[in-house]
Parts: sequence; structure tokens; C-alpha cells
Amino acid sequence: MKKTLIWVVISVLSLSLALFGISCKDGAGEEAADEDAGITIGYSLPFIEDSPYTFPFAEALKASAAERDWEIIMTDAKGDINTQVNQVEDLAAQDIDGLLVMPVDAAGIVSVLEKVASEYPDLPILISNTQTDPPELDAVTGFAGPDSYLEGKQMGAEYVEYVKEMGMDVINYCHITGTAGYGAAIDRENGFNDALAEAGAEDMFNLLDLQPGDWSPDKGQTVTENWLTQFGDDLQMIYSHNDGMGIGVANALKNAGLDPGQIVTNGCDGQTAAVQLVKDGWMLFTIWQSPVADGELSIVVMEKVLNGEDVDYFTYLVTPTVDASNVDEYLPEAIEIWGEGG
Amino acid sequence: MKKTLNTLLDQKLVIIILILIITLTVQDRNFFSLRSLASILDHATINGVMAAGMTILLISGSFDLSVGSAMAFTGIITIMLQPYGLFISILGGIIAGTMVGVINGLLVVKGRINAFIATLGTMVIFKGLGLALTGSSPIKGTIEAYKVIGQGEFLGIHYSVIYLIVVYIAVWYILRYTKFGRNDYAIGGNALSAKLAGINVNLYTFTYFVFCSFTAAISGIILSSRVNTANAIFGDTTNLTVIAAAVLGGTSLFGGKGSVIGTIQGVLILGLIERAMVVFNVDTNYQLLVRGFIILAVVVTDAVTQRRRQLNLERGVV
Amino acid sequence: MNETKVADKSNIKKGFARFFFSQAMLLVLIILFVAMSLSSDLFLTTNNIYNLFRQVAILGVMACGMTVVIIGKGIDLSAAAIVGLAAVANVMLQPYGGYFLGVFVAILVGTVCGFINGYFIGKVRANFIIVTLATQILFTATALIISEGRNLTSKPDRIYSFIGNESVFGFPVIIIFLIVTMIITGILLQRTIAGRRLYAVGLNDNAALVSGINTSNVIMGSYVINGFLCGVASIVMTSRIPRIRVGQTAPYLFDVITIVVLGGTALTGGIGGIYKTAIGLCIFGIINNSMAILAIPYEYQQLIKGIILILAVLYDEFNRRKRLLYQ
Amino acid sequence: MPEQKYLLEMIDISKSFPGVKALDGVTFKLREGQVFAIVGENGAGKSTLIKILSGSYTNDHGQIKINGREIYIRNPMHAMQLGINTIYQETSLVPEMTVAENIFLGRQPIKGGRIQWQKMYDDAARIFSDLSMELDPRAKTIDLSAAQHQLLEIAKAFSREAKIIIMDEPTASITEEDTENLFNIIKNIVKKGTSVIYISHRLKEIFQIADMVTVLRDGKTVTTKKVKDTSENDIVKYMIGRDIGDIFGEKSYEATDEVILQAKNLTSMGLFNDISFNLKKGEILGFSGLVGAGRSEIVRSIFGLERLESGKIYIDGQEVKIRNSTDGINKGLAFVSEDRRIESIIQGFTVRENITLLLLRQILTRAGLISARKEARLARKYVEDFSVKTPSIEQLVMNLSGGNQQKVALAKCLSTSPKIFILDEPTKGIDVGAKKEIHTLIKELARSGMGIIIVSSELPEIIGMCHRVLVIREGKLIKEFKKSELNEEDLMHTAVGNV
Repeated sequence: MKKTLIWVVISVLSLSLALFGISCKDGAGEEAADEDAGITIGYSLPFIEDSPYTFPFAEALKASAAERDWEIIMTDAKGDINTQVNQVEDLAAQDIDGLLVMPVDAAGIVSVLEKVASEYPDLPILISNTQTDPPELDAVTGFAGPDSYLEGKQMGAEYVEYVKEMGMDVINYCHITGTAGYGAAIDRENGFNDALAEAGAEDMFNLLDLQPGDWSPDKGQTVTENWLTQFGDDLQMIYSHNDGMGIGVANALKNAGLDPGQIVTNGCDGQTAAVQLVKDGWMLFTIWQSPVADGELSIVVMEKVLNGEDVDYFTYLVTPTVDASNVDEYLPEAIEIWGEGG
Repeated sequence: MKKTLNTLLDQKLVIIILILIITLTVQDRNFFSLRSLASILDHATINGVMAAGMTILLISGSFDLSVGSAMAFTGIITIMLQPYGLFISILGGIIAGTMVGVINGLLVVKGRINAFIATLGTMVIFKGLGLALTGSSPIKGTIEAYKVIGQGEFLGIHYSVIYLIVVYIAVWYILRYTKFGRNDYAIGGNALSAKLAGINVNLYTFTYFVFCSFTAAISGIILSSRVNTANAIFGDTTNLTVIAAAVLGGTSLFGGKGSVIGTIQGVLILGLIERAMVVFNVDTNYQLLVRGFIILAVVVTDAVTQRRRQLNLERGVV
Repeated sequence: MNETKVADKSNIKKGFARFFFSQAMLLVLIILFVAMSLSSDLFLTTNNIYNLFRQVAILGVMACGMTVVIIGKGIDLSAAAIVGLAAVANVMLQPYGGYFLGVFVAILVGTVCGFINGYFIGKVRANFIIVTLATQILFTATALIISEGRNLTSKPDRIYSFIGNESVFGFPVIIIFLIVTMIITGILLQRTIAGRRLYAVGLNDNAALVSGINTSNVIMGSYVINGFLCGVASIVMTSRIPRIRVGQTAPYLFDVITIVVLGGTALTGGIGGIYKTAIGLCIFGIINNSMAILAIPYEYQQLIKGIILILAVLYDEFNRRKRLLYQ
Repeated sequence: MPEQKYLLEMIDISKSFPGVKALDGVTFKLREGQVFAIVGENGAGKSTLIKILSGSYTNDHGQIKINGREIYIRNPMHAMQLGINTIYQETSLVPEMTVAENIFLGRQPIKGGRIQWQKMYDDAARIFSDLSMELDPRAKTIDLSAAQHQLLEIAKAFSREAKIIIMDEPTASITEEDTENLFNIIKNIVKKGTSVIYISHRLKEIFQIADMVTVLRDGKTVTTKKVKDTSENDIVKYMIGRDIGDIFGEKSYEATDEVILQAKNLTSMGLFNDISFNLKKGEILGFSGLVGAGRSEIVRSIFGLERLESGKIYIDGQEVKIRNSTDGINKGLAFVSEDRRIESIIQGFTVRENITLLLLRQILTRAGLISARKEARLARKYVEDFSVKTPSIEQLVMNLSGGNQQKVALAKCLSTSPKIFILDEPTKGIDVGAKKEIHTLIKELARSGMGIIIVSSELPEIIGMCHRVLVIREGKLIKEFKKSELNEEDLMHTAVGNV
């Protein structure tokens, strides 16, 4: 009795639903017509709370989309490739005019991009901020964002220069990486090492230890504290993959009662605190990678694509180095982007 | 009247699903098509398959946090073994993933360790193992044919939909019509009587752990083929999602109670919510908030209705 | 006559055995400690020992709260998220009302979060795992939204970083702070009415109810205390590490649970205490620190941590069985 | 038929644990189709004997024979294969499963690896009709009453072609009426050739059902007699080695007229309604009736454990609102639940912790912390006052015997020196000796001016103890009996409603 009743209720509901669905589909035609008036683009973010970078970046995307009064649908994959694959498919299904993707996993994202491209042949797809692996895909219209591999090289070069200036013949350093397994971390590691190789300076750089810092200040600080007890005065430099960890490193150095520059470190992003540390001499340099500029870049490129202009596959974000020489120019802008203590 | 209300409450998940589907249909005219409905199932597959295994384990009164790691580990082994041919690699992957369950089972049954802590341990261990094997960077598949498993389509519908359906029918049948399944309820419901009835409680508990990891291994295969990559960080957050889905479906965390029919409903609800976030273009900053509230809402209503039903039972109303 | 002699003998033997086996984890700790001191001369330097505790201090404070909750037959999967949220609120408000406002808010936020958990688990009687799983998401989301996902810096000022980075008579304040927190929580559990009632509820909530104990309030209380301690932990954290990132606390959760369980507090409720947790904390700290000192690559660290956790628990279980033998 | 050979022989069985000699040369012989009662105080060795027979323990000495063949019982499973089935006090059924499946648990009918549900239901139905039980094979076990659980257990054992069924306190938690029913069933299975070993503290039952009775004391067999050749008082004598005369102690005395507790129209929808009564200082008031008639619910709601929808409660003439047990205790009530294991005491606590649980306020230091010294002193005092037999106050309560556990429970409740004391089944599953002590204690309390309410399914207890008895049926107050009018038959008839 009980059961039958409930199933009657449910089947009635679902029947009405089915009819409803069909009726909706009939209406589809004209709706489609007036919807095409405005432009809608989809953006698939990897992991919003994983890095402080993503947030202002997302804001910038929204802002510059709003300027062009585009509607932008954003999803957050929470660092899970499977979720991102699903979300990319869902976004594509929302009859959008353009799709932007920041991959969680450089290689893992490829197949879904190919699938979407084959299903929606005239949907332009842009990779944003983080490159795919392989970096160039037929399925994809192009890439817009920083080249984290180049940044790695850039940072490597900076250190080589520093060592040469100081006239050291060998420098003992530790290497703190981003979250193990994430694209940017791998690029910045390879880039750095290749830079040393190209400068023929491998043997000048003596790696004491490598630990992941998960992009995090606290990890950066903890790891550094351990290194200080472990290597003591042997330690001369710490290569960090981003500002967050770099700031942690600097903080540990301060607490250990060292003087600025006694052990050199670096950042990458150009967060206010980092730029300040460069100013105060705790950091040798940081790489200026403005999330705002980065976000805008993606939209600009997408706009070009939508207007049918032909763009070359890679559009890189310029990422100048911030060091003692030019730090004052960048400080105000940094505050503007990241806020006072940001 | 009260009767109807209670019966409706019994089926509240179905109702929720229907409501979600209706609202989605209203909002998105492309939604109510075979293809997009299938895509809901398709997206539910990876977590869904694991949730089925988790349900069996939960019913027996145990718990597994290591499914995520097992899934990722399977993928890694499979991709690494690909040079030795497709079959070997898949077999190897599944064995590897299932090993996690074997170890969990041994720790819990022989070592008498609390399942929560044992699987917490294996979760860390196998993630570490994965990182060590891959040098903590993703590894790419080399065999084209392998992609078919996770990406192949039939009339625009992913095979994965079929896997999901098959797994659920299989598990449903197992739970209802086999000793393996009935003993599950017996052990979860009253381990002592199970023992006295001559059921080898330890052996079965062990096999439930193995089965759970086996489903995780299947998911691992599907995922690694779907993205044709393996990475130790895959599935970091999976375990709680999977457990949440099962519990959403009315499976008790204290054993003896539950069904895959409930679980699949839980899985679908979570999937539909994800889709709704996209369709309604929920601001990314608030998507998390929504997820949290939904889970909280469900568990609270569940607690409340449970209370009412108990009260009615005492008072012979029902 | 003869019998009594036998009895005495066996009693002494029993008593000794019971003590010996009840101190299993202490033994593990000592063994680890000795092993480390031998395997690395860096280990036994004051500097390193301080370092060791500085790094687990935050976890230690959280572990106190978690112990309370677990004794009450619960668990709080949102603890780490609470710390994160409290820290964000703290640092964001400092500009407006200085450290005192910040500290106050941190504690307040923590307690409120604890209350939310407690209300749904204690009063509404919803499943604690799912509730705290949900609130974990909620708290993280809130922190994300109010901080706009940015890294925040609490001004590195001597007053504020006093707890985290200063020392008195060469002894790090942070460690004193940790010890004090543990002592207070310990007293709360062992020597107060509330504590005794918590154990009662953890062991048998029906009997507790019939004995006129308002179990809902006790359970709720345990979560509130945990929330409060999470607030405290967030203060320790921000004072030690002025730079915070939303979500950086996430990995703390499993560490904290590991610590509590390592100590031997049972997830089944009513058994355990701060003394055990303290041991668990030391073991965890040593493992952590030795990994670094012995420069073990990250991938293997995970592996080893997991294995040690399992071995420790196995050993503890083995001893529990032995101990029962001598009951 | 004397020359019929024995089905089961346990000869000169001994078993000792570190320090204790639990069984010392116990011998007893069981014939086919016999109901054999084993009685003895707690700690007399009954449970050890049964545990040996059901394979949980192994005897260090002596031999066990079935049909004259010596056997060695390895474990519970093996015992079952030998046809020895034990029905434990706490039922061993799976709540979420159907009745039928519980019967066939672990041996469901299978064809081609597929469980035959229909067959299972049919077989179950057949068994029930065989034993003339009224059970629905498709019903969920969780919805069954305590009595039905017992029946189901018997059916389960019977379906296993048990030669011997051991029943440990089967009537502990069921009403007199269901007991009758149970006995009929037992008679049925005995007719079918199964033998029953029956353990109970309720001597009356033994005379209703058993053919033979063996009395154990301190691990030794005191005597084995045909039931018809002995009397209740003899057995009690054998059990405790002395003549205690009337189990319920010396004759009662008059209560005062001063009303201490008054209940007006207590109603809780679906449980009980419009219950009004009053309780006098020094009076022992009994609540009788079938289990599930609402007796326990009424007293629990007075103590604040269940919600009252309407009605007023007055203590010493003052109206009081009792929302929860805390209020109850503060208003001078004390309550001992019928379920010792689950509700009365905390098994994982030591004797000390249990006793002082309600008194913590009295043993605080100036700093407001619990003083270990004061606590220990207090605990020792109560252990002595209530003559709790325990090695030390640090002993875990779970290691004490039922009687001593109940004493601890009483000590805990009385530590608040209540005005009104409510006891739900105070002597359930407790051996005769401890029973007597508890009854005497209750009477002393009453004499000292406490108002006492006893809920009990044991009519002799009710009659022996109470000044007045209220009979509850289907949630209504049916009749009030004065001491003078009390007799088992009337009480029983009123309770089941055939007057």
C-alpha cells in the first residue's frame, strides 16, 4: 500500500516533468534567437583557495568581462581533475561563445579539450595562465598567460648573475617547490635548472635539499627553520617558487636573527609583502606577475578571437623582475592589486 | 495523512532529485535531453562506483578513507605498466588498487586497528608511494586504445554510464541475493549473532575492505583513461565526497543499515548540484558555501525525521 | 595460607604488567627519542628541540581541543577550518582595533564556530562526521569570501609575535604557552565536574542522561571548548607566522587526529586524556623533525609517516590486549 | 522410563580462573525431552557451566558425553553442530533483518548462488505453525517485542534441529502472560524430543516448567532432585545454605498519611493518559501490569526522562515542573532504571566514579576542583554502607556481579538523599541473596520516611513489598489494590483485562 502510493506520486511527478521538458524544448527556437544578443563565456578555474593568486585573477576576469558586458560563467574544480573535466563539459553544454580553461593538471585536461572541440567545432577554447602538456594542441585556439617555465629560467638567470657578482665559485642552496605534482611547480623547477645549465653554472650551484612548500607561507617558514638547524652557516641561498613561500622563508630568516641578504631568497608574483621584502633587502628579487594583467590578458585575447582576428597560439604575459633597482616603481601598484598587507 | 507524509519523507531523496531536475529544466533549455541527462550519470561515474563499494563497507560497520589514494595509485600503476601491453597494465593497476584494501582489511581484522585510523594511514602511505613512483609529477598514457575505456561513446553516451549502471545493478543483486551481501547486513547489524550463526566475521569484513578498494581501482582505471594521465594528487578530496554520498543515501555510519539504491540517489543529488552551480552561474566564491549548506541541510533534516519516526514508533502511530 | 601467598604474588605481577603495558606509547616515545639522538648529532641540540616543539605547538593546542571532542565520542573535521577562519578574522580586524580586537575576535569566532557544530550535533543530534564535514566547507568558504582569497599579513610586531617568536630566559614562549594550555585542559578533563560528565557521556550517554546529566549540553560544550581552543591555536599561528593563506590550515586536520590517536585516546569515546595526547604530540613532533634532519625526500616522508602511524597503533593495540589479559 | 540412556552427561566438571575456582566437580545428566533447571546464586557457577557447554570456555577437568559418546566442544559453532543451542540474555538477533532471515541467518536457502526469499519465508512460516507461534516471517525484527524476540530465538534454535536448548533467564524481560505463552512453546518443543536446560532466578517458574532441578553453590553441585519431590523453600535453602524464610523479609508496617508526591491527570499521547495517584511518606507504592502497558513510561515521565503532554505533579503540595532528569533529581527524586547495563551505571567507570557521579559538587576543593581524597573517602563510605562486594573502589563496575552492580546503582541514586525513590524492576536478574538485601534496604528507606515507587513484573515481589498497588493496562490506571486485597490471580486478571 505504502510503496505503491509513493511510486504513483513519483511517477506522476516524473511524467509531468517529462512533458514539461518537451514543451521547453519546443520553445527553444526563439529563445535561442534573442539569447545570442549578449556574449557568454565560460571559465574553468582549478582551485580557488589553493593560491592567493587565483582570487584577484578571477576578480580581474569578471571586471574586464563586465566592461565588455559579457556574461562569464565560472567554475571551481577544487583541485580535482575529474571535477574539472566534468565542469568543462558542463560549461561547453551551456551554449557559450568562448571557453577559457586554467588546467588543474597539464596533461590530464588534454583529452576533454579534444572531446569538447570535436563536439562544438566552432567553440573557441583558450588555455589561460597554466600551460597544457603538450603545450600546443590543435583542439585549442591558443594560450594566454605567463610562461612559468620562462619565469623559472628568469629566476635562475637572476641567481647566476648574483653569484657571478658576488664572485663566489660555488653557492650552497636549498630549493622550495610549489605543491608537488602541480604544473607551475614543475615548470619553475625545470626552468630554473635549465637556466643554470645554459649558463653552464650547474657546478656553481650545490643543492643541499629540496622540499615542497605547497605555495604556503607557513610551510615555507617551517621548512626553512629545519634547514637552518640542519645546514647552519653552509646555507647561502633558498630558491622559492612563489612569494607566499618566499615570505615564509624570509620570516624564518628574521626569526633566526640573521641580517637581510645574509641568506638570499626570492619570490614570484609581486605581492605587496614580497615587494616590501625586496625593498628591505630580505629578498633578492621577485617576479612581477600581476594577476590583474593576467586576467585581462585572457579576456583581451578571447575578444580578439571572437572578433575573428587571428592570434598566434601563445600570447605571453610580460613578467619583469622586481629588484632593489626598480622596487619603488612597483610598490604602489602592488598595494593597489594585493592591498596593504596582501 | 500522517502516513502519506512519512512515506513521502521516506522517499525525500527522489523528491529532491525531481525538484532539482525540474528547476534545471526550467533554467536551461538544453538540460532536458537524453544527452545531457546521460552526462549527469557520466559525471557521477567515478565517485559513484566508489560509493557503491563504500556502501557495502559502511553496512558492515567499517569505514575507508583511503579510496582516493587507491584510485590514484591504480592509475599510476596502470599507466606505468603500459609499456607491457594494455591487458597487463590494466590488470596490474586493478591488483595494485585492490592491494590497498587487502592491507586495510588485514590491519583492521588481524591488527584490530580502528578502521578510521588504519585507512587514514594507508591513505597517506599510498599517496606517498604514488608520489615516489612518479617523482611527484604527472605521467601520461602511451596507449591510444586505453583512452576508449573512459572516453569512448555510443550514440553520444559515454561507456562510463554503462559501467555505473552495471556496477549498481551488480552490487544491488549481491546485497539482496547472495550470502556475501546478507552477511554484510548481519555483521553490521549484530556481529555476535553473525559469529554464532557460523559466519566467519573476520574473513567477510576483510573481503568488504577488498571489495571497496576494488571499486576504487575500477574508478582509478576509468579516471586515468578519461584523462589519459596519472598523478598522485588525484582524488585528494574524493574520500569524504564518496562517504558523504553514501550517507546522504541513508547508509548508517554505524553499520547494519543502507542500500545502493539510496547511495545512487545521494550520488545523483551531488552531481545535479554541481550542474546547477554551472547552470545558475553561481559565483565561484559562493559555490563552496552552497555545497556546505546542502550537506548540512540534508543531514539535519535526516536527524529530525529520524527523531519523529522514533517518537511515532514509541507511540504506536507510525 | 598458601592460597593468599599465590594471590599476592599474582597481584604484584599483575600490577607491574598492567603498568608496563599501559605505558606502551611512552615506551615508543623513549625508543624514538634515543634512536634519533644516536642517529643524528643535530637532534639533541636545544635549538633543534625548541624548533621541534615550536613547529608542533599549533597542532598541540588544536590536539587539546580534539581530545576533548573525541572523549565525548565525537570528532571535529572542521577544526582546521575553524583555525583558518579565526586567523583570517583576526588579521583582518587588527588594522581597526589593534591586536586586542584581533585576539578577541579570533577567540570569539572560534567559539561561535564550535557552538554551531555543537548545536547541530548536541541538540539536533545530527551525525557528527557529516555535520563537521559540512561546517568545514562552510567555514573555509566564509574565510575565503571575507579575505577575498588573499594572503594576509599580521604586522610583525614584537608585542604580537611575543607568543610565537620570543623567549623568556632563553625558553621559547610558544612552548610555555603550549604546556600551559595542556595543563589547563588536563585539569578541565580530570578534575572538574564538567570533565567527569564528559567522560560519562562518552562512555554511556544513556546512563549519563538517567544520572541527571544534560548530555546535549555536555556534547555541545565539548565542541565549544574545541572551537575556543582552535581560536587560541589561530592566535599562536598568526603570532608565529604573520603571513597566512586561507586553506593553509587544511592539512593540520589529519595531523591533529593522528596525534590524538597516537597518544591512545580511543575514537569510541570516554577513554584517554591530555597526558596521552601529550605523548602523541611528542612522538609526532620527533617523527616530523627527524624527517627534516635526516633530509628524507618529501615523497618518502609521507610514506614513512604513514607507516610509523600504523606501526605505533598496531603496537598500542597489541599492548591493550596484553593489558586486558592482566585485568 | 528409568532405563532410557542419557542425552547429555557432564561428569565431574571443573574450571578455575586465576585466583578463583569457578566449578569444582559439577556433575549433571540430562535425558531426552527433559526440562532441566539449574539454579544457584550469581557466582555459583551457572554461567560458567553454560559457557563450557556452549563452547565459550573449555573445562580443565571432567568429561562431557552426548548419547554416551565422549566429546570435546571446541567453540560455539562446534557446540551448535553438536546440537547444543544457547539463548543468551541479550538477544542475538539482527535488528534490520526480517524474522525469517534471522532464523536462517548464515544458512539461507540458496539455489544457483541466489537466495530463495520465498522459500525462506515459507519455511519460517512452517516452523512457526509447528510450534504454534504467532510471528510474521516478513516482519522486521526491530519491530518485535521482547517476548517475541525470545520466541524467535527458540524458533531459531529449533530450526537448527537443536537436541539441547539452553535458556538463560528467558523470562527476565517479559511479562507473566508472555511467560505462560513461552512455557507452552517449551512444552511443545520438549514433546518433539528436544531437551531444555533452563536457568532462572524465578523459582516459581521452575515449578511450572521443569522436570529436574540441580542446585549449584560455590561451584559445587548441592543437590539434584525431581522437581515434584521438592519445594521452593527447600531450593532456596540449598541455594544460600540457610533458611531465609519469607524472601521478602519481615512483615511490613504502616505508612504515614502525609502525601509526599501527588500526580494529577498525567497524559502522554499514545503512551498513557489521565493517570492520577498520590504517594505517602514512608509508603511503598507498586505499579503492576504487562510490559508495554505504560508503567515504566509513567514513572520515567515523572522523573523527567519522557515528555509529559499534560497533567500536574505536586511534591509536598508544591506544583513542580520537571522537564528533564536534572530537574527530577533537584526536586528530590531518584530513579533506578530497569536496564542496568544500559541506563543505571556506567560500565566503563570505576566503582568510585559511578558512586560519586551525582555528588561531585560535595567533593570540590576550594578551587572548585574535584578532590581525589574526599572522593575516595565518600566512595568507600557508600561501598561499606551498601556492602558492595568489590576488591577496591578502583575496580571497573563491569567486573562486578549483577547484584553488586545494582547495589552501586542504588548507592549512586541514594547519594542525593532523595525524598522519593522510583525503582523500575529493581531485582531483575539478581540472585536470591542480593534480592533479599535489596528488598530489606528498600523497606528501611521507606521506614525512614522516603516515598517509594516500585515497578515490577514479578507479582510475588509486588505483593511482598507494597502497601498499595496500581494496575496499569494500555496506558490507563485500571484498579488500585490495598495491601489486604493483594493476590496474584486478581492482579494478573486485571493486568490482562479478563475480570
